Amino acid sequence: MSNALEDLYQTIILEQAKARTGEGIEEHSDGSSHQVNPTCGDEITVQVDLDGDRVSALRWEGDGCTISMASASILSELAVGWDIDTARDRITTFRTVMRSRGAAELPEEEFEDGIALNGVSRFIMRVKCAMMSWVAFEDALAQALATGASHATGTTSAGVSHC
Amino acid sequence: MSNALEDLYQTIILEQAKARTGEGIEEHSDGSSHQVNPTCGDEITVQVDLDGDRVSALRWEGDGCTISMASASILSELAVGWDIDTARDRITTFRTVMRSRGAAELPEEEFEDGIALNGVSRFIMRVKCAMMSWVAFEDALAQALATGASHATGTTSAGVSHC
Amino acid sequence: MTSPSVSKTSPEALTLAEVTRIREDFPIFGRQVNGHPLVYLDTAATSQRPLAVLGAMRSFDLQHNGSVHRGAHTLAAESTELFETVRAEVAAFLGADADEVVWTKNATEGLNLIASAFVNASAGRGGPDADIFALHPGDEILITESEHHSNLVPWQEVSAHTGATLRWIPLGDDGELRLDLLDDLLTERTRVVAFAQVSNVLGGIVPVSRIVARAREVGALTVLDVCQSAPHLPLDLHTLGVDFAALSGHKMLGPTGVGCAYGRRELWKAMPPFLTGGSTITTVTMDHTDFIDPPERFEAGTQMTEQVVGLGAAVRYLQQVGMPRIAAWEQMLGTRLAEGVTTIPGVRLLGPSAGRPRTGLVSVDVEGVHAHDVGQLLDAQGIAVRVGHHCAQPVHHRYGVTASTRASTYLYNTPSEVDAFLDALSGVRHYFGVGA
Amino acid sequence: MTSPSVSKTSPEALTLAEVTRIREDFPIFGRQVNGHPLVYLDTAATSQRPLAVLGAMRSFDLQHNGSVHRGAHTLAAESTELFETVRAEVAAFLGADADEVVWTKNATEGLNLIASAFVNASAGRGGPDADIFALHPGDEILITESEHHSNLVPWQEVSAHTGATLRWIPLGDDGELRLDLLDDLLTERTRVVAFAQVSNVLGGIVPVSRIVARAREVGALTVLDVCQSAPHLPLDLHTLGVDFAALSGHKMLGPTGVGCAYGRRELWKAMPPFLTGGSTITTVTMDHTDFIDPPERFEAGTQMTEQVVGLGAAVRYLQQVGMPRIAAWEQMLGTRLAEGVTTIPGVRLLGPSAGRPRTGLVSVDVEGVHAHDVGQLLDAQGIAVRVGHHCAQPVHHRYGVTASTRASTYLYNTPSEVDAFLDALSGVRHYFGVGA
Ligand SMILES: Cc1ncc(COP(=O)(O)O)c(C=O)c1O
Ligand SMILES: Cc1ncc(COP(=O)(O)O)c(C=O)c1O
Ligand code: FES
Ligand code: FES
Repeated sequence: MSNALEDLYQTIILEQAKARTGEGIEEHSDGSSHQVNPTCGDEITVQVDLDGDRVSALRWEGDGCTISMASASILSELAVGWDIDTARDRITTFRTVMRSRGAAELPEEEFEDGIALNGVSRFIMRVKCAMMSWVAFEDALAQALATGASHATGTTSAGVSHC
Repeated sequence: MSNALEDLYQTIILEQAKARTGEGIEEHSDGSSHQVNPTCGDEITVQVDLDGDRVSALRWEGDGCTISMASASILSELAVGWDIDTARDRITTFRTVMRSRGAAELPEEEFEDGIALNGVSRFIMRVKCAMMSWVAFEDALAQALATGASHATGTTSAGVSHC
Repeated sequence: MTSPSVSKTSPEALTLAEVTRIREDFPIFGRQVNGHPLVYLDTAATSQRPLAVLGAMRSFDLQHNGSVHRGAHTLAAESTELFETVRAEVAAFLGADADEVVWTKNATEGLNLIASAFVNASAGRGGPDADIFALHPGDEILITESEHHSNLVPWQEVSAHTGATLRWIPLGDDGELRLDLLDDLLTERTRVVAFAQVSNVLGGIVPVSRIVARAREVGALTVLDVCQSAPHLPLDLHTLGVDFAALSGHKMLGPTGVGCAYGRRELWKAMPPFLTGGSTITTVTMDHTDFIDPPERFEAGTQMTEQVVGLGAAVRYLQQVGMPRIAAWEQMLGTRLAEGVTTIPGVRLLGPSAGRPRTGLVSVDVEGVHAHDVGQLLDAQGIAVRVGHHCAQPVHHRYGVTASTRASTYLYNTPSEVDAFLDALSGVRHYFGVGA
Repeated sequence: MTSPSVSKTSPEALTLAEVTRIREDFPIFGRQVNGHPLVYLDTAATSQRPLAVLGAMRSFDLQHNGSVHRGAHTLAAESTELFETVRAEVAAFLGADADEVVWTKNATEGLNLIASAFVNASAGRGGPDADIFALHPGDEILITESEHHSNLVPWQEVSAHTGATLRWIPLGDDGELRLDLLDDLLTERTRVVAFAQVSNVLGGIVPVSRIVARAREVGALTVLDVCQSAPHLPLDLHTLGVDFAALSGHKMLGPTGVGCAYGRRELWKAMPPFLTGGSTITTVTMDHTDFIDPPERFEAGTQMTEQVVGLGAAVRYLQQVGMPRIAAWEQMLGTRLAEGVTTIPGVRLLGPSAGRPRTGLVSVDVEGVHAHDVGQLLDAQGIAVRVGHHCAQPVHHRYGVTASTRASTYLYNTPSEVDAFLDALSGVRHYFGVGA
């Protein structure tokens, strides 16, 4: 088994995929987004609540591969407490690194356990897996800001252009 | 200039293309067919009159390349006097030889000047030129037989499958 | 590893020695993937191509390339001749006539072409000749629950455009179509029946003639998706008696970018044009177009000439090896796969159980491990399988999964490659810390 | 032979030495035709391909071939990466963004794809988003009298399906579009304007921005056929500001079987699906499909992967040589052709007179000799030109002929090849015993 595979499936990833922190959605949320990964058919719904301009809660529900579940779980741990600007900033960084084909890394001070996802960027077919929850988060945030508090649920696809 | 070209453009062909024997259609005919050669857009209309089961007249009008005009002209010279069976037989022979890619030749006793068209079969893109009037003749005959005496004018294309 | 019963091949099957020699025609099999020799078990997605196919395309490009059915110079004539010769060869391979074969870019385009006849005729295009394709509310289109999206979504579109109802033959728990329901589903209201001879997820072989016989009784047109059968089984479309069929060249040793649709001559003739433009016409004025006879009527624009040439070489290669021998070899591999996966704990075979008619294709669900993770682990060992929904979400939904792991073979695969797959599969749940 | 004025090239043009070196990349030019060295003047039908293009396709096949956007194994990942990289390269070549480029099998499919939006939206497909494409009786579609059938017949079909009226900008006696009539023809009723930047018969270069500016004034969508311009002139679609465009790879050093359609991002998003099936979807159940975002929404089934790879190599080749230098070289050849044919008795130049903007393409009518006979005589001397209606019957009809003889150049043609053509053309009427 090659090293690259161990880069992908680090112990933290396997653990987070099992832990599924933040799993379980509710009827109401400030913003909610449903994303589909068209290559595999996996889906996720991410809900956010805001307290002023701060993320006060992030919940999700969905199914997918180890990478997607770990990524959603890690996101849940990170996002609560971020203000809108920080959230946007982190999403951009995450996207840039995931798309970098191994050229960039997530900064540890900002992403903590998330740096275990660094290996994903070298697996082009798995980038969407890691991105799916983050795209849903981005969209849910946008909805929360657009509608104030509502139950809007957008369905868009985590297509190439989104990731 | 290669020999093959002289095989194609024999003196008889050049002369017949100028002579255009049988050119000029009339308002009435027993059978009439309009054919288009889709590769070049050239068109021909062939009219036949029958006297019992014998071709009593063949007229045509159209424009096209040297080969197509020569072929129509030669056909006009040959066809008058043929009975239906002979006509069908000659059409079949003509088609077989034209499609033969140089492997077969028209019998001189049956085709007279027509043997000048033998060279065409080696020029796959010109086979339709030689065939166009013969396909129209075949179709006009069929119409004459189907409708008795009428003015029916069928329009079909001298496509690959017809030639 | 878990040891499947020793595989028996019928006397007509290829021998291992022959397969070993065949493999030399495919240089890609010399490649290493992640430090392991490539084990290619993804032919159902796309096959590899032998040197004969690459060579035919290259020598076409280096010596003959000209525009087909356009102009009269020597290169154009040579290209046209090659192009039409291959049409006849592919037709013969399928048990059809040359003028019944229409070139398409892939099977999906072929199925859309066929479906378009119903949309266009229902909108009044094509005149009275095309009435046979006109659908109305109350009419029914019958497909199956195991169709590839390419033989499903186009029919949803036909239904949306025409008001005809889409119905389908469901799948049973045994991984086979519920043909016991055929007489209830295929009725006087049914105008078209579209189905695959071999499902690209389940691998089972559908009894085509049973469905065709019933369709004939009620006067419904039949459309057969032969994407997963034509490359692997001897096929004779005239004998099967279907009205239409479609396939892709890239699944049968040919290049990407070429496929074909088969139709009965009279049906093509009655069909309104599909894509229009260059080559589809006889006479064009600014406000009117006369369309040419099939097959050209449906071949709009400059065709995939060099890919057609490649497909010709592919078909000649397959015929030289012999389709019955390929089918027998793959049946052996398919049985070995089906039996093998059945013995692995936590692995569920989707589709007919081992022993039922199948090609060399199995899909499995690994309990507790997502198919993409399975595929990743296999890839790390050089084993290329397909993971995902394989463009057939309803089949997966039917069996309660989103995605599966599929191994699919061809004439170039060996029993030891099958064993390498089975071996790696046995280790998956352990790697991800699932199960015993 | 009649001697055309000595051709001048602008300083930026290729040099003969460079062209001589470029020719070495095209082994087919070493071929003899009927005992003469091949003089290939039929690029407007299809271009020849350099070794770099053949090599790129071959090494893809030998090393990487896997299914794009399907599955996750190494070959599939490598193929997907290559495929999407080329999309970005071709987009950059055209002055567009990657997600604005949709792969098609040829330009004809691209133009049909664009036209289909109007048919489908008018039939209510695509919902309110697609309203921008819905046409009604009273609406007008504007094309030109010089269009290739592929940019004419699809619009006749749109008109037949929707009841919108098809109008066209006529050609003048001078071989150019009557743009003086533009304001009368392009009105508030006009919803789409579709036209070619360069006619494949006349060779003149149409002032795109003038038409686009007028279309914008009235809110009409613009569709630009760049088949004969993108291969020969520097092009920037964003700067031109057109809404849609289409081209074929085989006319620009690429393989057959691949082309692309360009569209502004928002327009692709609003467009209902075209061919449907595998790859065009996100979620499919038996009775409903959600379609994926563009460009994939319009790329049904397994794509022409290896041809896309080949087109990428073609575009890189063109960019290394430099489009402005190619354009300048071809302008020189075009002028030499136009001036040359003008001096031959009994030969009439179709299209703009020498000196007006044109690419390296001329079509002529030889008085008293049918174009196919002209072509045959030239072919006997190894000279490959296109004869016939070049899929543009209305243009020929406009100038009172059924067929014409066309010589068209590319970066690999030399002035002496042009002269060989002019020489042979001078002998045609004599051979057929016509004229003095
Ligand atoms: C101006 C123009 N438009 C459209 C086409 C159609 O291209 P294709 O036949 O590759 O689809 C061509 C070439 O034949 C052309 O020259
Ligand atoms: C059964 C079946 N039908 C249709 C298709 C579609 O083929 P393509 O993607 O080549 O158009 C496939 C393969 O993907 C298939 O397996
Ligand atoms: S495979 Fe579906 S999200 Fe990873
Ligand atoms: S070229 Fe038109 S008939 Fe010969």
